[in-house]
Amino acid sequence: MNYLEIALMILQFAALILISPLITGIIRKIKARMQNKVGASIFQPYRDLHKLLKKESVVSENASFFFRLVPYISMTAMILLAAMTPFVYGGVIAPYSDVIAMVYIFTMFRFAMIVGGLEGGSAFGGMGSSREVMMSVLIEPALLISIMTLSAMTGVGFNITDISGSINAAGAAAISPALLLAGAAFVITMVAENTRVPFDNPDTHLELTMVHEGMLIEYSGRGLAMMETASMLRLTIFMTLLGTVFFPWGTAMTLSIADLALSVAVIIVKLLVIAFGIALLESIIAKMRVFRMPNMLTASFALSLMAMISLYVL
Amino acid sequence: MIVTDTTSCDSDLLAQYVKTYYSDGWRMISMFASESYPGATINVLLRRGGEIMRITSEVVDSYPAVAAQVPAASLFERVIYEMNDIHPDGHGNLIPAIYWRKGDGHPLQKRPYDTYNEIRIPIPNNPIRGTGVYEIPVGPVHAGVIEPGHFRFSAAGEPILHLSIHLGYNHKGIEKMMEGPVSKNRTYLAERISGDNAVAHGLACAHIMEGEAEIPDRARRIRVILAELERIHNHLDIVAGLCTDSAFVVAAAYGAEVREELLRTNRRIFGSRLLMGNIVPGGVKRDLSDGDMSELESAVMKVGFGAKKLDGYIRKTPSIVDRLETTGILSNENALRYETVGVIARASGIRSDVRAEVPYDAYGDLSFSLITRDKGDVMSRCAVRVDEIAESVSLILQCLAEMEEGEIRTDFKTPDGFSCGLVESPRGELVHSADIRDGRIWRYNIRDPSFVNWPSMETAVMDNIVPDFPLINKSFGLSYSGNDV
Amino acid sequence: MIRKSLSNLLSFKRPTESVEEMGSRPLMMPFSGGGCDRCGKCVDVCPVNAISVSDEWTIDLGKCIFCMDCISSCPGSVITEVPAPLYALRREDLIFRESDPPRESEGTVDAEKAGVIGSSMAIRELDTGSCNACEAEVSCISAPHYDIGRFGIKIVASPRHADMLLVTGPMTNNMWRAALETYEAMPAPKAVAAMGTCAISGGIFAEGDVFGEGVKDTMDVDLFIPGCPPPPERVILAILKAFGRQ
Amino acid sequence: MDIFNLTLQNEALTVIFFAAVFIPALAGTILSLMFRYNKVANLIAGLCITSCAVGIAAYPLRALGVPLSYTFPLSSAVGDYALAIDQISSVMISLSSVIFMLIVVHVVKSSSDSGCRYSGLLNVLFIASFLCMAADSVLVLLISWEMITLSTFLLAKKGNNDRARWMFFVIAHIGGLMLMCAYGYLAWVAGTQTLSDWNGLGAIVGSTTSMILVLMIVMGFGTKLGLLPFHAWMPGLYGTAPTHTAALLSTVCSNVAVLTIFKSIYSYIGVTESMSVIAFAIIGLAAATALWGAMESLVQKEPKKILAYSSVENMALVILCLALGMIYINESPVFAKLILIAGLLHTLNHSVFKSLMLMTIDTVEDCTGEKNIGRMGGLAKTLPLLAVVSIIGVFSMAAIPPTNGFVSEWLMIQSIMGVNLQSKGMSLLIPLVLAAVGICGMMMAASYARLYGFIFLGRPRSDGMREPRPMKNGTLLPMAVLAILCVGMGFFATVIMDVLTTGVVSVTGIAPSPSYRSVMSEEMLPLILGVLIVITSVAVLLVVRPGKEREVRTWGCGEDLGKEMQYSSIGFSQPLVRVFHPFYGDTTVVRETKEGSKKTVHTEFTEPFVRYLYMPLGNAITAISEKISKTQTNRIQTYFGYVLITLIAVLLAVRIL
Repeated sequence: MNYLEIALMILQFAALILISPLITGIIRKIKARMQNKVGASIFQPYRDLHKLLKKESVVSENASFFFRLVPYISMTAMILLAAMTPFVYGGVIAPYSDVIAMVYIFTMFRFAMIVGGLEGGSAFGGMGSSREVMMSVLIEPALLISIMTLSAMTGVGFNITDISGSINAAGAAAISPALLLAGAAFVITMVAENTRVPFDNPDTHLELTMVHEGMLIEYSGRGLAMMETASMLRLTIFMTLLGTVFFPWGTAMTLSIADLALSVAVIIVKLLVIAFGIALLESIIAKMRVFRMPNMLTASFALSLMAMISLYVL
Repeated sequence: MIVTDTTSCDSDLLAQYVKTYYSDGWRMISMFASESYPGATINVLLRRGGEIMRITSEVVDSYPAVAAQVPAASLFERVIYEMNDIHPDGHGNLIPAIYWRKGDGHPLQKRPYDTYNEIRIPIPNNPIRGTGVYEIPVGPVHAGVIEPGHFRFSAAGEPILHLSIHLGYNHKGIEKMMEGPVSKNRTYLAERISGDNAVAHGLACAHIMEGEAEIPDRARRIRVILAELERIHNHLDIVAGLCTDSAFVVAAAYGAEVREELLRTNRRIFGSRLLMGNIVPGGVKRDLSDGDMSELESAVMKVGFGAKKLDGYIRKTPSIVDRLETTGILSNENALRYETVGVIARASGIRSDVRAEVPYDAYGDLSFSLITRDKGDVMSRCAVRVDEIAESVSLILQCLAEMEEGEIRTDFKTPDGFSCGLVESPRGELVHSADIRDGRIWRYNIRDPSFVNWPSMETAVMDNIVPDFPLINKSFGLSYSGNDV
Repeated sequence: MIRKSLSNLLSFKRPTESVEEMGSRPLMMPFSGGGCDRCGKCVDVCPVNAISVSDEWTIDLGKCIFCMDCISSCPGSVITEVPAPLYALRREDLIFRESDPPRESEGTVDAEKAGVIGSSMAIRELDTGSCNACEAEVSCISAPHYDIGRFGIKIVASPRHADMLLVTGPMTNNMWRAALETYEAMPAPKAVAAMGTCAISGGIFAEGDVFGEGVKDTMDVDLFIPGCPPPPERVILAILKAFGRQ
Repeated sequence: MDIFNLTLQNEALTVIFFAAVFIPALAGTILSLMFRYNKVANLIAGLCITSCAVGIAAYPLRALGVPLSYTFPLSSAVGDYALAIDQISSVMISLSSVIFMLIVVHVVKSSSDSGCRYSGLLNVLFIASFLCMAADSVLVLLISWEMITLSTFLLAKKGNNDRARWMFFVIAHIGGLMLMCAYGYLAWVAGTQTLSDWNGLGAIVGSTTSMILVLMIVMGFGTKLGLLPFHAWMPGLYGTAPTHTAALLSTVCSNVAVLTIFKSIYSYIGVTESMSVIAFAIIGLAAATALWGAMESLVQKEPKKILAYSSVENMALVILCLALGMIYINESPVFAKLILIAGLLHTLNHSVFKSLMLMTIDTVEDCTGEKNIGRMGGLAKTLPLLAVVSIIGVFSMAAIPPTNGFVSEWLMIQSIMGVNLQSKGMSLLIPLVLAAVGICGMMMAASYARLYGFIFLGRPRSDGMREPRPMKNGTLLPMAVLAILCVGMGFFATVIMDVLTTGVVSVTGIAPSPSYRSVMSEEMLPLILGVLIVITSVAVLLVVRPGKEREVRTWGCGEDLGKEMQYSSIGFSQPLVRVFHPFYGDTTVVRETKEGSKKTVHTEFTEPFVRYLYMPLGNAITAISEKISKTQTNRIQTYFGYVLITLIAVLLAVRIL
């Protein structure tokens, strides 16, 4: 790698982190328009974060050191994942972007959130944590298996950049039942993991129905800013993974200007399409009952399992 | 209307009397103490169809509780105990209604008292214990834009094992403020008992003030229009609110849009979005011009279509139907046992509506059908509301079509005696009653439908899961302010 | 539902109003511009004692419930409807005399607060015993016609996330401790807006079981929004203007 | 180093080593028989620590080329009593000694479980474990295994916990019997009882017999590891026995069992191609056990029981690895190597983090006197250092990078996924195993979040938690060492993996090349990931420094939060219980009192295995044990008498076979 490549890598890594509030802004904008509203500017999330960074933190007197640590753990996890995720051209730390490690870094984020929800000692944080646990027991295995399916399908090992490259190189030949099933499982996982409708309502105002927001209820100021950023990053990373790993066609395979330009254009289109899909999904269905979620998540789990089985059977 | 049918009895026999009337099919609609220092009069208002009667009983500072014989009296006696310091012996469950109180006295007592002290009554714990059972305190500061009230759930996980509702945060002493010389502008205060039911409360107050006075026909029709407009916007708010609470955002936004159009029409024609200030004793404040009438006609028809469309969105989307059906069931037996009124009762299969049973204003001349459902779940309540919107639209159109020229106000003198005003508010049977002595309101009692409906929610949420509570609460659509007065 | 969503997405005609359109519906208040003979009829009919004629004709907009009975009661018909100001930063600014007629509101809240939370504001609505009319109006501000979200303002669940406390109601004795706790739970810099007559002065409930005269006796109020209840657009406009957004 | 090259000196060194290991421990045992003063207890424990300290030298000595094999100068009718420490054993012995030492240090410092008798038995247990890992003759192996069983049985004596103890006793002896039969038969086939001479006996006895033998050995040791359905004693015993006993059981004893299973399958019997059927059976059993352990741990009320089920799950995963290795070894030897390394590494990691967590729980119980997780909470505010140490342990258990728990799970998934099996039927196994591992992992993480959250976070739920006694001086030290080990073994996992490779190669006979690294994803990942995590956190911390902070009351919606008003541990797992309802034997009873205003709710989880299998069995056993307990005199001499009698019985049994 020469200096130019390194610069490019760092650039795309920074871009991935920086656009995540924008993506959230775009989803919110589309959703607002679907509700016949004008909606906030797509840059509003940046303003929100800027404001939160300037505010003081109000911490519960029952909260321990871990409460203060959770935002940092979350941010660290998400930045690492952003570095591993292939975006325009491979991940920044491509040689170390191990898929299993990625899943476990997600677990790290989730675990910190769940434990953090129990800080403070009110009923809401625990309620959020307990629901999150119920969901994650089914989500995480589905996520693991759907990504592992790709690893097994391509047979290039566990490096996500290699997997992405391999599917990309195979072109249309890579489209197989396994890929499509795994993709479907991943989409459900994406929606659930990012606690969006129908699993959770990201805009809810009701303390009794919250999952993700319930765990965030005690955070404020900088802590909240970091947690929000981490959530936005998580969504962007998932969308990017869907776009560059499950359906990677168009992503640059060489470092030529033309390839990169195409890749940038393609990833923008992909992200917009996925954002539109999420916004549409959130607009047309209502939030599920808490105990209907497992059915849906089990479906995702079953899909991912079928994907992997189809790999060995077909 | 003036209540002339009065029976007096000894305080020891009060419970017996009420029970006898109950077995005759009478139902308690209100009960309060009117203090005369020393001593007080307990008034029990009973209704059977269109008949209303009053039982009075002189007490000193305690009497055998009626609740022991007639459970429906339990709530009223709690309030009597707290507001007037008259102890119902053998009541058994005197949970306070107000938690902070200024002074040693009781808000409705007539004798002066020291207001310096502050009394804090702790909120009682839920009567359920066991392994892993915890309490979820919600409120008085809720997460949504709603009024203050404290809900205390007991749960061991998601299913609700017990719910206690503690209200009183909205207590502003309205009943006390209502006392004083009879004045026309009391309706302004009455409207602010529950601002979203301003017309209903205003009407009930006006009915008391008017006594048996003859109200011009045009005013009576405009009153019906106002009352039905209010019903429409309340029902729409709740149906849209159900969509919001289940994150069905597009339909919710559509519902809000339809409602907003109606509120704007209200403002253009009646000068107030929530129709405040339109009911005055003796008639109404504003007349309708021909232009107003045609605007109103097209506006309510649009709202009617809008409500239908919104209902269609809900029915055609399985995810929200799944959410609403079988949630928060209030069985017919429980609805009867708790003597619920209004939409909630009708959704549980009880045919009760003041408009039909004790027609007031122009309702006697109009035709409308009573909407009922029998499942008693959130979906039924939603359906009743949607259908009632259509009925309201038809009522308004009837009024507009047969509107005759004429006066909109009449002069009258408020008679002394015991009056009561019965109105079907959007929430249900609303009762105001007043003891008027020498041109002064000696005691004014407000019984919002929410007051009798709140306890029924405690049973409707049982065994539902905690995250479904906001939906159930929304579908009941009860007032906190009207309950706490 | 898909059709509705997509047609909404692509539609060019939205009910959402621009700031100018929202500003085009003034809230009218009674005011005597002169010629009052101090007969006191309006004082008698006023249900909230907002009018005083002892010195000169004075109206306290913070108490007025906009019933307009004073206009119809005035024998000389000197009281007329004039547009009411949008907001006030101090309680005294809502008292108008014949010599000091209502003007358009000016000035913004504390610059530091406006700087931090102006462009992105999370509102925590707090009902301290209102009659639910203000809540009914606040719940409209996110309806498509007003769409407060487009200004970067949203209503949040936890006071920890909130920047501004939008207080309604006369502050009942039962609520004031909870209100204080909510205020304490918010991270600085934070603002408080008193919305509606009750929150400003206790309004029609000033004689009842309430704590002090309005919210200002419990916590520092940055912004008073008169109205009973103030229509949604006025709440939005007042916030935008007072925080220097317009 | 040259001086060690002389054989004579090396042999002398071996003798010195063994002597240094045994003499202090034996002295401790004898002292404990003679004295009952508490002052002597510390001396006895000190002797045990000395033995452990010497035991740690096993691996360094072995690495330096000291043979470490020794035959006792006395022999029985059936053979010699021989010891031999090979490479893999030396690793196990060293690490187990470290753990053992730290546990004993904790025993001394916390003094919650100390006493002459207890310390003496610790010495016995150490000797037994050491002997078992170092055994080179069947007799030593079986006798020491029996000694482990008996000494833990005696160590578990605390208060009135006879039922759980006898359950353990019975189940362990069922296992012991299976082992005795299996090893007796093997010894008969081999014609020698020297274990190092046993090699590939499976080829002699035929595949069916060897499959039965493998099953017997796995189940035999599985009784201690908690394989279904033999897990039933674990929660009971962990819950009632002294915590340190539980710690030793789940760490050192598990290490012994795993090591012996590993050597028995891969060296003594040898894996042939036709043995995949039994491998499948074991995989199924292990996966079921792991899921069972994960699910049950979520609903336990006592922290120690949570950890007991966690041990069940972790050990099941290790067995799963060992069984998968049996399939891989013929299909793809290099992956067999990888999965065996993963399994052994997980055993080591498990003993580190599990002993850390059990010590934490002991300290918590000691400081607060509270045993029910439903009544705990808020300790992070009052015992912050304990909370810090324990969060590291919890992270490690939940396999959060960069701790050691992550590395072994990472390896496991890699070896499950990376392998390319020839037959499609076998390939179908992969997704199922992966799903089981995935679900177990997340369930256990949930369970650990519950464990940590409800002990350390939130508000105290009982008086004991509100004002805990301060920690005893020095109790933190062993925990801190273990916490550092948790992180260190995560960062430098590669080093340990290399060490384990040598052992795996020598035991299984898989060719040393290609190296396991050739099939691994980036082998330096644990280290690099750890470094990256540290760098990123520091960077985030520098960019977003903690700002102004103000402490207020927890948001309670404007009302005071009473002590009942926080989430309960039962509530936490209730949604999952509801989702996986058929697997839990929970019963919720709502009782209403006569007035109808007061209600009580009782939720109870009874393990279906316990209810339907062991309760009927147990009732019968209790009846017997009550008779037996009459013969107990509570004097240690009597117990040693029993040990002697049992040993003789064992010898006789071996002789007869």
